[in-house]
Amino acid sequence: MSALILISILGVLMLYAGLMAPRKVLAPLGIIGLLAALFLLRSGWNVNTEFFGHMVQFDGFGLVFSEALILLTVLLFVFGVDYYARLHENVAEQYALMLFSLVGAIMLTSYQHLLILFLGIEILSIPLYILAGGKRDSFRSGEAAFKYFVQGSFASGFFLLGIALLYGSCASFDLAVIQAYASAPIPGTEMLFLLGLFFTIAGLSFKVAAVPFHFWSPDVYEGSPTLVTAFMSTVVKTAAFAAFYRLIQYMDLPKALDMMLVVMTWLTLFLGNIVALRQSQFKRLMAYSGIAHTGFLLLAFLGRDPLTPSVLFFYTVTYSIATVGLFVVLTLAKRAAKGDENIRIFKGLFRSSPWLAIVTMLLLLSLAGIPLTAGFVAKYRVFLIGIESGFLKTTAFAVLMALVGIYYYVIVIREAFTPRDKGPQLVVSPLNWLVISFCGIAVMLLGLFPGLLHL
Amino acid sequence: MEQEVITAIRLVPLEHYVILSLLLFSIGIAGVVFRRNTIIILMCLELMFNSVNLLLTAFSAYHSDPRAQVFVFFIMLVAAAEVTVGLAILVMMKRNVDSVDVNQLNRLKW
Amino acid sequence: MIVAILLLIPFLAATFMVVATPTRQARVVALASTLMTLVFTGWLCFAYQGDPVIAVDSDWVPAWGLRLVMGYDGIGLLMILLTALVFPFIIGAGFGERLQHPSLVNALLLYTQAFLLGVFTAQNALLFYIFYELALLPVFFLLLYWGGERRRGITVRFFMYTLLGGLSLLFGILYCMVQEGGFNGDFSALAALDLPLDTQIWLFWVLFLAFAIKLPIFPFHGWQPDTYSMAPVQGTMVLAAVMLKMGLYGILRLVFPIVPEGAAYWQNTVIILSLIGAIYGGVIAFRQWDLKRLIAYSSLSHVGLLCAGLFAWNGYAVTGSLYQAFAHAIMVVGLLYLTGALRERVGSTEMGAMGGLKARTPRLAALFLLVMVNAIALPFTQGFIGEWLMFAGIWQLNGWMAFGAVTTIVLGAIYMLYAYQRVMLGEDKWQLEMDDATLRDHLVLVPLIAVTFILGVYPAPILNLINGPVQQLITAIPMLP
Amino acid sequence: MVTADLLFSLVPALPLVGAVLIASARRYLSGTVAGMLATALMVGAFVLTAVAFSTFDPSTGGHTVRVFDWIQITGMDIPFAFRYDALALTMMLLVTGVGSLIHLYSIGYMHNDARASTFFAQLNLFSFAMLLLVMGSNLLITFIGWEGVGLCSYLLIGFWYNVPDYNYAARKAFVMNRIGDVGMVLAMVLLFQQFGTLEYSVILEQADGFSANAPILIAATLMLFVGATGKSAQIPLFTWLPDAMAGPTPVSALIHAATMVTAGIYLVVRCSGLFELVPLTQDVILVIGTATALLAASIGLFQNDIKKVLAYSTVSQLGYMFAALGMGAYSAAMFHVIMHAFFKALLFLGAGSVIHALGGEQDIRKMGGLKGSIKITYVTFLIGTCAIAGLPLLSGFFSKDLILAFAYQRSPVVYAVLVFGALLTTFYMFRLLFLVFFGSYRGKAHPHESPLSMTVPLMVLAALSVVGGVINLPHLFGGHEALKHFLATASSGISNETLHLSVTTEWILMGSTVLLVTSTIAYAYGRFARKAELDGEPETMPLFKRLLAERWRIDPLYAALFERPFGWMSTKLHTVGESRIMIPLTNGVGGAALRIGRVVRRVQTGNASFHLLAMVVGIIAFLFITLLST
Repeated sequence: MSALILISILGVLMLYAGLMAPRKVLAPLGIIGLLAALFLLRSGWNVNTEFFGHMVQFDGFGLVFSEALILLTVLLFVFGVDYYARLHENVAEQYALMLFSLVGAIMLTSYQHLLILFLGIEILSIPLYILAGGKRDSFRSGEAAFKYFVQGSFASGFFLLGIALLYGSCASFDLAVIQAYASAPIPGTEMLFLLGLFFTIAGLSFKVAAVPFHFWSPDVYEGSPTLVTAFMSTVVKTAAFAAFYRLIQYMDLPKALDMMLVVMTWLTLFLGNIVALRQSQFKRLMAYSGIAHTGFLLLAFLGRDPLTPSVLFFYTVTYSIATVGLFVVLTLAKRAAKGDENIRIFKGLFRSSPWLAIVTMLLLLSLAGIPLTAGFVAKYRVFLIGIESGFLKTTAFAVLMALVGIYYYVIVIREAFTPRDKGPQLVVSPLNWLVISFCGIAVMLLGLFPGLLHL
Repeated sequence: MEQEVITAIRLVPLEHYVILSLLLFSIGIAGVVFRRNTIIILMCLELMFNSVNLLLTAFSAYHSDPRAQVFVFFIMLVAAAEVTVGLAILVMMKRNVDSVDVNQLNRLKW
Repeated sequence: MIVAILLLIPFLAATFMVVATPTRQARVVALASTLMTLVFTGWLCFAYQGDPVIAVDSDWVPAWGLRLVMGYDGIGLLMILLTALVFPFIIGAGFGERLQHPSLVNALLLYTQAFLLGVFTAQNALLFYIFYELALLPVFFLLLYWGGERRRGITVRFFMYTLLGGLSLLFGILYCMVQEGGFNGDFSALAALDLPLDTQIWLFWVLFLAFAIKLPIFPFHGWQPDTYSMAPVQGTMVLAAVMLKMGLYGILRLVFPIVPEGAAYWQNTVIILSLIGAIYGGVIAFRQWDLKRLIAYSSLSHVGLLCAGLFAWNGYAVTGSLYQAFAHAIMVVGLLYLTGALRERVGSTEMGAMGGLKARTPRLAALFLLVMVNAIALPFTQGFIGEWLMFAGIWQLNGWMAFGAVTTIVLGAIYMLYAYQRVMLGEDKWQLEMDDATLRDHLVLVPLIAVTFILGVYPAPILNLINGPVQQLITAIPMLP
Repeated sequence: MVTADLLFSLVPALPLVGAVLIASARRYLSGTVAGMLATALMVGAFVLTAVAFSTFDPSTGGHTVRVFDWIQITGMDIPFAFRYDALALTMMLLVTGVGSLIHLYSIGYMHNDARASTFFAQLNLFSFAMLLLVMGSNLLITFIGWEGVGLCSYLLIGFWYNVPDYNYAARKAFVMNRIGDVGMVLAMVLLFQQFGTLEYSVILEQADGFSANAPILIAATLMLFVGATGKSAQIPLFTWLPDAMAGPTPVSALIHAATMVTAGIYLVVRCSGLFELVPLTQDVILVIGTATALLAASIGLFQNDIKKVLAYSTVSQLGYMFAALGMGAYSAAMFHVIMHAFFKALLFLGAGSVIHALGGEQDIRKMGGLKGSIKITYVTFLIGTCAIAGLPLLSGFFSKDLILAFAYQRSPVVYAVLVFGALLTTFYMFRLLFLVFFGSYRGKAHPHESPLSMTVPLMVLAALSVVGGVINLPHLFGGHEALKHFLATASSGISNETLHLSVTTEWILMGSTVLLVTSTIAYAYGRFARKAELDGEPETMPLFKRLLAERWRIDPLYAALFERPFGWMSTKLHTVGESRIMIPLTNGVGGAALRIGRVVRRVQTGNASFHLLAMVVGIIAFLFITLLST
């Protein structure tokens, strides 16, 4: 809890610092603050504390995810130092907004009450609307911001409707009560409950970009500044999944909704992978691959198995690490290619800077789920759960789609490793090099010793 | 006092409230989807939120439970914040393309 | 521990080369490490008592069903020996190639060797799968970076197609692990599974697909010719000599023990497909104009026979199939080496660019001939022993299948002799100045030929190695006719 | 191992050593030295065989010499072992004896060939393989030799590798043999399945357990016979032998006349126990043999290449042997094998000597009148011709008459056909003789007699052709069929073959044959000796004769039936099967995915309103799913 407060204050501090202190202190300040918050969380470990009359509960699930989120943000801040070096104004705001959004994210991981869920989502989203439009004089950035905003609030509308109906059926916003209701519905109000749950889930599916609520993500990913895209595809996605799962974790959903989830999984898997095949803009590719990964995670949802939380955690974290690393590499390559985002900018990377190429390969392989990278363990466990909880066909389809997925990652690898007399000249600042290497090594280590990230 | 309010509210059967707010919500949806003027879209979003507020209030009255009304306040708050941001983005958009037509925004696709 | 050493030798050598990137000494280092592996393997075979060895048995992440179980029995040992024996020659073949980044090439080759050894020592299905995929990666880069023209498309196609099989295998393994309960993927545990027939019928293909593509048997060979002809000689050697054997080994380890009834159910289908492939490949090989393509199709033909032999599932056929696998490895390395040597001389692998070379390179021609007699399975070569055993075994199953199998000896003679004639015989068309077989050629080819004939005249060492395990396997998994 | 066994098993080792030595040192050895070495080793082998022969006691019926375990797995024990018995010894004597002579001859014949040493290495290798073939105690060892001689024949036919036709001939020979080998292999696997072993002794023992014409045995014997037709150039697999004349003449003499081509006969005699049980197969063999004898003889009539004539006569003689086998006259067949080895080797070597004398000329139309210039060759060749024609008291006379007698006993038709064949043989052989040696010389070269190393073997073989008959002298001439009784100890088939014709009948048969033969010779003399009647090109000939001259057009027929279709299939399978179906199928899957991707991505129109609409539609759709599935 204190962590939450600290981060919020940190955000405000950041705004002030932006006014008076020089720009170079901002990122360090943020990082220190975040680490402090992390420490606070740690202190609250295993205490399983509740706040606000059982509206927030920092149980194991919440804590681990919160820590992961904070660490990811730290990683992004480190990246930000170099990323914002060229930017002259509003740097502080950018950091601050990210921090605020992080607050929302943390709330999402540990809510126990629909109000907090709602607030979390909004606190998470509203800063993002602004961040997406971070490049004020860029048309694309503006378009991204607008699309994100409109669709986001639209989805919140449905989400709210859902909450309202839920409340209507079980006269409470408390998660525990609702879950209890699910197992013993009051006769006559099931339909209300069903619809309520339906709309709530729809709202959350929007956040995790599950088909057909995914339309925002490719456009927004492509339009937003790379750092923000990275933030969305890692912190936001992770938090959203945590929230989603927290909602349905202990609830035995009505058959109908299970059905809906299955269909959604199929659609997401299919569309994400198939469309990604034809993407040549790297960020857009990452967006679709993100959708694809949503599909795999949904598969883990289907069977709400005791193992699912740890799978969820492992998957999202490893996915996020790989994504951050890739976005850093992209930024560098993009600079070298004067703003081009087509995957061909990686061509000959191996010739010009072998280490980067190798790390890129590792990260992509991890996303593809090739053995000895973290991604493989993640996927393997998802499939395992899928099969174990009896969704044979869905899992089989997921495996097939995983194959399709490998293709578009391999294409990028191929670019990086195609011989070329003169590869792109990347200027790598030490910090970036650190981030990239960290991601690469982390992905490798987690692949070799998955136990490290055992929930 | 409030007891009277509640009874007054309860004079109308719950279904009517539900149906009404769902209607409002649908109007909101329709507006958001089919109108091209961004301002109107924002307003329709508000409409959607408010329909939900109505619903919540009705429910709270019928459950005779104030928590929902608190929730309503939060919703209003958030809606306000969202609209603010929305308008800001709108201004930015107006500056970039000299229009508030949604269909102008179609460079990011496929 | 032993196994760990076995894997570590090539792995560390490779890593050293990636880090230190020696340019001139790279090949020497690689050669040295492969020779070490060979010696070590020799010692293993020598020390092998005849009963399975489990060298490593520890948990990796118990909760997630990841376990490290490694070991070997006679069959595994044969495969290990094959890998260890072939790689020095593959590295040696590189001494002629003028590739850029020699250190990387050799590093990739050594990584491949390490992972292949992993495949052949893994005693846990998941571990097997992991190595199975890993072995693919270095080859992928080898092809991608050092391949011939049109490599970009072909490499990815090859990679994806192989992975299609790989993932279906993964699915199958996971399914079995779940059925087993306790997520234990050890071969022993999976072999204990007793799945209902209807499950086995579909699960068979899920498991078999991977190996069918890897081998490849008839309808699944679409990736092969292009890949073989495009890959650098060493890459093709790895693919044809060892990678392909993974398929065979995998069938033996993962298909028959887990889905015996499924295998029995599909037995005839698979054998017929394989034989179709054997004949199909043999016929096509006749009119190939490019040596590498010819080798690709001849390999398709041989492999068809191997697979048929394996599925005949009796002592003779399976022993023969394994023995022939060994022979094929030696033979194909020899042929590919010759291809490389010829390309150095005439600058192409097209047979149109050759002809009458015997006049200029009599010794090379003689070596070619000696490698070839193994390819056409003349008696007193390894090939003959393997094929004879397979024929005998397949006959036990069905006379017509045996007939189909035996016709391949005619086809083999037809395309091989024709190829030999087009390359070596006839009048010296092109009047190219070239030197006869060099010392290096002799150093690579003579040992290969020696192995061929020694094991053809005195097969006892290998036969004794595999006879026991094969018999156990056969008796443990009786095939319903 | 007993010393005798040791010596016995050393026999094949010698030529092998020779082959390896010469092959590895071939660029340091001159042809002559290599030749001497090779010859010495062959003679050594011959001596060893002779010793083994002398110490061999037929009454024991022979035994097996196990050298080492070859293929030994559970349920299959195939040792590397030799069969030390009469049959093996006879063949070994033949191979090493005639082999040594031909080696000797080759020294002179090849002395100015650059690759002579290679030649001798391969010749030695052949002898090794041939010895394995005849010595093996089980089918698989025989098969080693069987394929080994095939390889050597391939190498030696294509010895002059820069002539494409020769390479083609070599390949043809090998492939046709391989086709036969398919039968051989199938027979082996079948026999193995039935008897659990491939040892001749065991198989023949247990075979008695089967009833006559048992399907298994029918299949086995027929497939063995298919193998035999391949090696011994019988219908339908005989076309390779004439082409095989592309090789150096000694090769034709050794491989394609004396030894390898008789492997088929050897195999059948070896397994006579089996064939005895299957009258059906015997009839097949009889028919095929007789037909081949006649067909080949008819083709031989109007050939103009001296070696081609001899080649077809070889095919036809082999036909005789198979006919004999078909009639169960195994000893007669073996007898003819040996005699034929003598005189046919002689004829080939003689022809070689002629060719050598004329500096490579092979067309008999460009020869003639050579009897003056190359006397020794002429005399020996004459003897050979008379022998093959079966003039009384020469080797061919006894063997052929024995076969004819059996034929008569079997059926007059066969007898008539075979006699007619014999007359054709006589005709074309004397045509050859007269055209080559009589009349006046029609060529341009300057004939010169060959060196001693070539003439000595001629003389020896001539001598053998004259007196060879004694080894199996029939009772009529006061002999007691020594060979038959000797072989009978090794082959059950021989022991129960019987010829029960009255003495008078035999005399009549003999007399009539002799009469016919002599008159044929006279006729030939009239046509070719006085005024050499030469054939022009086939196009100018009357239809039937042209058909004969063009060998019944069998080669073009086979080309049309098998070779071209195969090539066509190979091309089609590649251009259509692979390029149009297989590879497109493979790529198609991926391509389809990509194409779907290109379509589906259009959903993302980028228009915000549309996206919202899509979301709403999605929600409604899901609502339906949900509500329907409650």
